[in-house]
Amino acid sequence: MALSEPAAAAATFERRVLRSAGEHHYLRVWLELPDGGARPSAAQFKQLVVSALRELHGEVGAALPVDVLTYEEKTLSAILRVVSSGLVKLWSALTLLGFYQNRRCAFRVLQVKPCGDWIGQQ
Amino acid sequence: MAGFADLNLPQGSDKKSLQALLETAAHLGYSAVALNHVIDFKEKKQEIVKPVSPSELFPSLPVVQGTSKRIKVLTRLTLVISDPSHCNLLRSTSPNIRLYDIIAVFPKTEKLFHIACTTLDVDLVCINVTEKLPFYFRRPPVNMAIDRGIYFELLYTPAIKDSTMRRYTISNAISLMQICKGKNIVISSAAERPLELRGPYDVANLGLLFGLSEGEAKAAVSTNCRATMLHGETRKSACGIVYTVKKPRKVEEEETLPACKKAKTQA
Amino acid sequence: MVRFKNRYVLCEVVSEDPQCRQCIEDRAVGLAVRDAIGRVHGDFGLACCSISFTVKYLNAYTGTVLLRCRKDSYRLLCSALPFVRQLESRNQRYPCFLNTLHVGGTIRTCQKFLIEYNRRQLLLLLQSCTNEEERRCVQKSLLRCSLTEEQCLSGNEDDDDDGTETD
Amino acid sequence: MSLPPLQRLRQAPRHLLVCEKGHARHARSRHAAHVRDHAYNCRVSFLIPECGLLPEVLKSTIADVGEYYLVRNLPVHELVAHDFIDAFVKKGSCYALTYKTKIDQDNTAALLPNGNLILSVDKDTYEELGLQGRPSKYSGKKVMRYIITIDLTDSGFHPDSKKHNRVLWALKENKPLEFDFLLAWYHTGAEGSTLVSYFSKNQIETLKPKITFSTLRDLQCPLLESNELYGKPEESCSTEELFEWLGAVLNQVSLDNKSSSFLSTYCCPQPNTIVEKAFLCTITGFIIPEKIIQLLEQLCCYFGEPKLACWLTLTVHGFADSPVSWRENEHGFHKGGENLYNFVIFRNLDYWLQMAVGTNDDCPP
Repeated sequence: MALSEPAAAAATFERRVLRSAGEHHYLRVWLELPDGGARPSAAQFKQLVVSALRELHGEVGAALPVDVLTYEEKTLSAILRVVSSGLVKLWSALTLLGFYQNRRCAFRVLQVKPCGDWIGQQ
Repeated sequence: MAGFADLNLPQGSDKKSLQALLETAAHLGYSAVALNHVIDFKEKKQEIVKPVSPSELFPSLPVVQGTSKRIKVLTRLTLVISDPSHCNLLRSTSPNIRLYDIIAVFPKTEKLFHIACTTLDVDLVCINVTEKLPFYFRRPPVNMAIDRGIYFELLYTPAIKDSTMRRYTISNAISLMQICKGKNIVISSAAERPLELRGPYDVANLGLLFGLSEGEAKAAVSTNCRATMLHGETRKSACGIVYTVKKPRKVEEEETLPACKKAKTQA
Repeated sequence: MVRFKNRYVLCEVVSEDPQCRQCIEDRAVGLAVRDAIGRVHGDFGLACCSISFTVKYLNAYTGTVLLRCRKDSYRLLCSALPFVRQLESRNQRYPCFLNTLHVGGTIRTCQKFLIEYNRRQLLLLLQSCTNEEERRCVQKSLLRCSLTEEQCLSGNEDDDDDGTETD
Repeated sequence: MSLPPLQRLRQAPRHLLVCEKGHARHARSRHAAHVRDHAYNCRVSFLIPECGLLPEVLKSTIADVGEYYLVRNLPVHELVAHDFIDAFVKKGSCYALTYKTKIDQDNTAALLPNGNLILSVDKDTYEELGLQGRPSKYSGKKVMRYIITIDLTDSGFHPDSKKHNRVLWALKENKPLEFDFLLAWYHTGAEGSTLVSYFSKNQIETLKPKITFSTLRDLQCPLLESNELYGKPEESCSTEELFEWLGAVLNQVSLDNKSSSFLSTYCCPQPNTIVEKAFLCTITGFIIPEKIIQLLEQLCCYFGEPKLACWLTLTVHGFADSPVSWRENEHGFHKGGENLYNFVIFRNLDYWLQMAVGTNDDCPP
């Protein structure tokens, strides 16, 4: 590769501004369960998220594309990805979820970011 | 903006569970909570007791997460009124009532809702979220309440517990929003267990479901709570009342003085 | 005075089973629609739609139903209507579906539309008539089908012109 | 703003992403200025594909990121004292930011290297303080937050001046404000007194940035073309795709899911190649822009020798609760408080710069 040909390549400065461009939003969540009892597996966790959506927003909500990007069974923490137009729906569904297998539970949303890269700071 | 607050933690009798609630609230980032003592006049004769002193109950308060401050604990009295005679208690200057930081009423009928909004000296009006609204909200009393700096309280815990109550919560909230246009709303929990509490940003997001805008929803867990506390303080310490009256009186004097002079010269 | 904008959704019950007509009554239709909203849009959708939701008018004979809801939530209602699968009353179930005919801001526009719609239906019927007796009968009804008579919805007193409700 | 509730449900919080393309050696390139203007940085991470071992130069640059200090219960008036201004603010770049304060709830203060002290205070404090400020842009119709800017290096701000005395009186007697501060000082030239000795009577702690290294094996990397910010189908990926991929890598998200998979359908943007190993380094702490510029410079020099990698990235996160993002642009916290930028440096020293801010923010410069 030629390394000393900057002048030609440098000429094109370009700038673009994107407003709310990201297609997805990312949530870092943590499921709080009372001590003891079964912990959901990754599939059960996703099932729980989808059922929360179905309860509050019906089949339309359950059809929202939600990805469980990471899930750690030990700590019950996960990173979810959802299309931006479904963020409020997903978030509210998680907030209003009160039970997992007839036991009380609570979703704690730790971070909400418009891009995956932004999650996990501080 | 002010810190986040949850103005409704049921006081209950169990100190240990209350401690757990406080710790969870602090952990979730609430910087102030109010312990709620509910008096329902339907159930026999109930005395208004002195509020518990938070400092006695909890020698050391938990630290709010992400800050170095301790959580602030207030006392609150909620009167469930189902008959106009119950209001008399509020009008009479009961010494114990004055001791509470926040006073709320839960009117059961339209007439009582009207009274609560227009004449009662309270800080909060609770909105029924567990059953179908027994009456329609009307604009005059709601506007009057907004002018008087009274806030409307919506609870979210019933919506977590049960699907039917969730529907009533949302539909009653939206009905209210159509009248009050998102102004003067406070969202609080009434959580009996730590797992029923939700974080302030989650609750603010829930506000969108209730028909609030993003700014209004965030205000419902922060600035509006602060305003309620200040309203309570003003009521408690009477000096606030002098303060608010001060300005209009000045204007009045300026206007009336020349009129008096005129009258004198004419006579 | 506060005005709340409403939307009126006119639809017809389509069923293969002629017995289904027995089921077309306020309660059964209301329940079926609520059930569909609950399935499609969940508790939130149901909560939104239930504000001022009623079955405003119903004609069991022609299978026409007029539903009312708040303007804000009519999209939720309309999108759930195709998911009504059956009507149920007195322990009888009949499979059927709802065909949305018209969405209007006032009862009057729905009424106008319904009369026009019925006229067209009668014309179709006229073409398929086989004997003279039938033909005369349909023609007679066709002539009666005009807005002045307001056959279909007369007697519906809260027929507010601007489709609003006063408070 | 009076949207029906149903439409509100579909709206996600606003955010802005600015993408720039330029050349690192171009005379008028503003990339270093952008780094310099972003004063408060809490995390810096860089990713070099096709790199197993870090060159010594880079290692020493990382080691040199420098210490920062945490002073507990520091009254704000100490920052406007002339001893402090003469010893630190006027000699070099002094950075200070309140620690563990929430920009959307509490009072917050920040000292910028240009000598501007910024106080972001709520309505009550503002009224008690008696200093002139302006309402915050993002506090709605009822103003609940005010921003006060004091220029410490202003010629009119000498000791005994009316202005100085007023500020001192307000912060010392009228409404004493006290915070835990993160401090850092960058100076060239003669050694003067140090922050540690200056604040020895206060509780001062010296903190070191936390540095972690990791080597990622068999990583799917998107193909990038320095001229194509938007990407070209089948040929290269766009900036947004890269941004998303980077997030996935930093969070150890699996990249090879199938579109039919139940758990997650995320996969690496197309086209991509598998890189045998990639080097990831993350530095967390209170990192001053001068050090980031040094690091950026060294990363550019990385391509001085022929390398397998076509590009590398440098991501810098700002403090979510800082009162400013770039320069003195107001920064707020709505739901995420994000303010960050990301460099992609190509082999020919072309760069992409992505600057992103969240809801309550001005557009990046």
